[in-house]
Amino acid sequence: MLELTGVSVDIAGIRVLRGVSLAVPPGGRVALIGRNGAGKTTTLRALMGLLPVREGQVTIDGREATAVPAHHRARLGIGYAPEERRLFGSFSVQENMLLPAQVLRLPAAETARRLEAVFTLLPELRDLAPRRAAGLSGGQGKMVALGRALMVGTRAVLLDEPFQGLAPALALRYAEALARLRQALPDVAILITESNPELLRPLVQATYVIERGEMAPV
Amino acid sequence: MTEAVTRRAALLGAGATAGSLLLAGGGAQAQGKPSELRVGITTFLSGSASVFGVPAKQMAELLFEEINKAGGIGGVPVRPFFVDEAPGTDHLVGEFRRLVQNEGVQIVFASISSGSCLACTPLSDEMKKTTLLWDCGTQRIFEEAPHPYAFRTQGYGTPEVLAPLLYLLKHKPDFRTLAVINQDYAWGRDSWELWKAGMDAMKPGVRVVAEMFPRFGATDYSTEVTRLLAARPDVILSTSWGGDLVTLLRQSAERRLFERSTFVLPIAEASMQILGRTMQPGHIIGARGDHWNNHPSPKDPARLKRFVDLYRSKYNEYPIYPCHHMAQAISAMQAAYAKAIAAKGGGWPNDQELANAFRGLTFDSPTSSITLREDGQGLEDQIVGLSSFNQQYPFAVPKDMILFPAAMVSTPVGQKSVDWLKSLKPDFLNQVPAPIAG
Amino acid sequence: MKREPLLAALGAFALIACAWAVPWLKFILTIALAKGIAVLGILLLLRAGQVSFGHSMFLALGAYTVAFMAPTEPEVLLLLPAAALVATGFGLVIGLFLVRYRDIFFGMLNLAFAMVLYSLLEKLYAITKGTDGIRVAGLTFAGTQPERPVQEWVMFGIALGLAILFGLLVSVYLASPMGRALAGIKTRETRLEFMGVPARRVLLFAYVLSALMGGVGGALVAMTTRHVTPQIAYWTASGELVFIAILGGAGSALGPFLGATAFELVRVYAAAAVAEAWQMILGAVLLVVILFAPGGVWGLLSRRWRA
Amino acid sequence: MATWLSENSLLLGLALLDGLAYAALVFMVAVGLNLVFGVLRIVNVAHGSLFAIGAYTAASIGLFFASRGLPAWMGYVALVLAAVAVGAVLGPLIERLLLRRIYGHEDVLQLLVTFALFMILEDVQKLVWGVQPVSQDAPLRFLGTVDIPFGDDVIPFTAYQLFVLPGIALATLIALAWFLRRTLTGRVIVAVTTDKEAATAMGIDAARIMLLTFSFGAGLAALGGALASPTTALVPGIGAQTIVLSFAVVATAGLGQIEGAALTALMIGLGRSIAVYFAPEFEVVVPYLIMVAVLLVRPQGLFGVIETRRV
Repeated sequence: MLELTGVSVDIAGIRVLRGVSLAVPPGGRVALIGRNGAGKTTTLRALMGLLPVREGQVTIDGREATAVPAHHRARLGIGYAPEERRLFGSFSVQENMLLPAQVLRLPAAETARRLEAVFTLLPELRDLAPRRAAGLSGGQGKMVALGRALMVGTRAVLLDEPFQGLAPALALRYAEALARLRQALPDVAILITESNPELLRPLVQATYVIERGEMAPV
Repeated sequence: MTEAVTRRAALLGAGATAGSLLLAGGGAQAQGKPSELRVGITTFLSGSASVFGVPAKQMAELLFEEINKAGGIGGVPVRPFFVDEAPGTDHLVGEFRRLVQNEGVQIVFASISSGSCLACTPLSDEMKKTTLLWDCGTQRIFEEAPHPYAFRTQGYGTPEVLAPLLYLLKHKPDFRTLAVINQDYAWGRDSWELWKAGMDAMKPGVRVVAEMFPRFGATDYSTEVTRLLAARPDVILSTSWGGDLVTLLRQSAERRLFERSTFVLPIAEASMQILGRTMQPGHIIGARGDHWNNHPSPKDPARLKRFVDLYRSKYNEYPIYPCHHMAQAISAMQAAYAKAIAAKGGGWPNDQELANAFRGLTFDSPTSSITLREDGQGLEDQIVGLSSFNQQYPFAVPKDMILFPAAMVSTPVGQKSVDWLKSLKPDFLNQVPAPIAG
Repeated sequence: MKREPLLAALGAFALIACAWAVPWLKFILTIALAKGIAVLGILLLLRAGQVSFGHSMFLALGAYTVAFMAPTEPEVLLLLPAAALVATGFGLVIGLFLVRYRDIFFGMLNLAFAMVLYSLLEKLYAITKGTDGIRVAGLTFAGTQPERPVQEWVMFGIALGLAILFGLLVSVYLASPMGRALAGIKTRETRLEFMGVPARRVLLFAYVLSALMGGVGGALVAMTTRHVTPQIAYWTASGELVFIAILGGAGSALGPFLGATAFELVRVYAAAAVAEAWQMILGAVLLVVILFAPGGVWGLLSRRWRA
Repeated sequence: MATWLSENSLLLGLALLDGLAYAALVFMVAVGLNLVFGVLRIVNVAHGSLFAIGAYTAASIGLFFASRGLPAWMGYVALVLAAVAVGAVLGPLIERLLLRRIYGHEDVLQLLVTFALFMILEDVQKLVWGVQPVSQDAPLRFLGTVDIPFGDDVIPFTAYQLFVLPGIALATLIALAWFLRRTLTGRVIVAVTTDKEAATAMGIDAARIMLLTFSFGAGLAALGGALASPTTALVPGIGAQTIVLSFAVVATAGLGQIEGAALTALMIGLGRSIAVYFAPEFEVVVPYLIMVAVLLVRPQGLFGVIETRRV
């Protein structure tokens, strides 16, 4: 489904990823483990097309996608929940979730179906729907960000450190949501990053480790 | 000389442009007739004062072209070097040095802005380079210190303010209240100080209902106009010019301020073409001199017409007063070189001899003739009148004009303008000549 | 960069040679050195990722200090420290307020203060003589009042000496822990705070130092041009200082002087070549530098060495 | 204080009317700058040049219409045409050729690119329109004046300044607020303003939105200039003065805040006109004093949101 082959990325003239390769099969659950600053976020951003790839290539659904503009990723069914929740603060939760569907100009019926599916999966979002995104707590925000990513991510979602900064109880709820996701939408591939490998072990089928911008043995 | 050139070139190893600029001044110090007469001219080429600077530059180019066609000055072709005053004084004094030390100019025409003149005149003293103050009006120049190499080839603030004041006192002797709205810089402040000194001396007891000094280059006067409308002064004085004056007068016309108060506008002439019919008739207008297009009795009518046509044929506009001031400086330069060359029996004058030729010089202007006093100040007559419209011009020109002889309205040599104005008595008005027909 | 001192020495020698060979350039170069000193301050703040878009206010403070004091105290050796002191004082007061702000707010607040100063210099006609400005006359150098050519050399020499002094000072400062903490403000200020480095104090120190150098630069400009107008505080003047910083390159303490010299020369030659469109030429030069040589003149030079 | 107020209440009333008109002009210029900053994160120094070019273009078109003997109301068409022309031609040109190359670069480089552009446009403007003051008054004349009672006197105000300027500013404010809240394009702009990368991940073509917003902002600057053109004489250098004022408004308002820009413009407009009546020496300082005072109390600006600082 998603594949990086020998990808190198520079930020401000400094090489931060060196020949990174990883693959997420369709419907697969894959973890990317690494310390702070190892290059996890950069890898996801490269996958999303948010950073220019200097060397190597990005493949999506078997097609070369290195040069495909970032905003086309959504059209290809890839959702992204960045590390900090990064919601649109002046919008309500529901507006946050609907925006990608509106941008993609999905038919109303399809939008409603997806929204309902997300609400089923993450029931607490139904109650939060009318609230302003700026007023949410950190944990609520992460849930909304996940929901928003799922509105787009019919093929895959990239979750950047979703457990970072979550209180243990919330982290548990988030993990449960991910488990439900696995059953409800078995076709959606998930790539998830984390600094603590233990947390993700029960949730994923494959694990990659990144250190100082390079892939390391697991 | 050649050695020096190689040394410089080798040292700098600069590119072709830089090289030529650096070396350009080489021949300036040579004795005898130079291959060209280089004239440095500082003027506004950008910023809001370029409304004066650019027409003056255009006029200079036309006149130099004519002079060169006729064989130059003393057989030497004239070449101007223009410098922009707008970037500020630190830049300008550097440019003055460059003009003298590098371009090797033999004479400098300095400045529209009084600030620029105040900065350049001391340089002319130091570098012993004849400098013609071709347009700036501050009375401070020759009243605060002598400047042996500086000459002003036109009038200055005192006559330019006193003449309209006298005209007002004649035309509307019973006014009781006055408001002033001037640009906030030296000319705006100085001209008000001069006016107030003269007015209080000759007509004590006038109440000043508003003193406003909006920012130089202000783009909106609606608040000030409202205040003037509310204050209803008998007379509104404004020595503003350029875009500021145009904006002020347009907003005043639109809101019928002209119907409530009599305007006195000593520098109106340059804005009349732009205002066209927006200018209202019956207000007092001046020209910083006597150079009106409808001058009733120019010394040589054919010359004035030639002058106006020269500019109009190229730019489709009437020349405004900075064009005249530029022409006066050029005319003075021609006359002084002729005088100096004659004095030297055909030889080319050095800096000192050139400066000597200017003292006491009389030269022709397009409308009249001007004499430089012993302190370097030029005596230029002033014509003030009431705005009016006639068949000939699509813009306001004066009627009921009074020609004030320069000597009458200029501060005597050795006195300070403000002190002199304070010493005037109401009977000074008796000296004002009768209006001229036309 | 071991070659920096060597290049500085070469540069100083080249300037002296230039000033000797082409007398009128001496004036331009003195101004360039003065502005270079002020731009050193911009450089410090740029290290912290902050753009002061109102730095000309410190030049103006220095210049006006000279203009106001010269009639009673014409001694250059006293005027210079006085100007530095005034600018430093204002820098400290304004800085205490400004270091709480970052990025655009920092830049715009600097601009606001500079514009307040500019407006006051222009408005308070009775004190400042408004836009006409004040003439600085009759300066003495260690009690003597030399002839104009000598005086020009003395000013040039003072400017060059101070430029070297401040250049060294800034080099040393940037290499110190305090100076390196500046870069921390730019990239990861929160981490700086975690490490127990008070970011505001680091920035304040840099700001006050930059104000001091601005004041000295302004005083030198005033003593060289000998006429001070409010224009020196206008926002376009501040823009020029930032322009010079980038033109020279922010990579070295030499950058500001390379930039200032290049800037003044381009301006003079552009004005001589096309008096009406010199702004356009300067603008075009600036665009070319940013788009094709973002490291400035210094970047070009140091890249040549590495190659 | 109370006696002062009662003595001067009539004058204060006049100051209010003047201040409103001035505030309207200030708002029109600043709001475009604010919008552009919100989306592009670039402080566009050349915004003032766009204001000036809009004003000159409006005057040129207006004078052309007048010379063809077209009716006076066509002067208003000239204003709109000028804004649309500048927005549609110069906006995309500048964004595509210059700004696009420097997105993501250091702030200072972005600032300087627009500064360079400002320097170039200042001279271009001069080459195209010359240096003599340019003015058109058809829009002003068309509506005439309205007499406002003042004690037992009346003060004539132009209907243009009394109604048209504040009216257009208010309409712009409402239309912009509606556009940004209720239309998809508007909401997409808000999304890009808030977080460009997150918006891109949602499928938003940020590059297109930036082009659109910049052109729109350029159009607003030009409209501001066009609206000012009937009341003022256009001379070289008006852009430089406009831009510093707009900067003050934007920083005071809070970045990207439309309502903040309106409120700030109002404070500046009223503050300035009151100063003209009662303390003319401080007229020019007023906007900056307001800015410093506001930022002292609210460091993020009136309506600004504190941005989370990334570690």
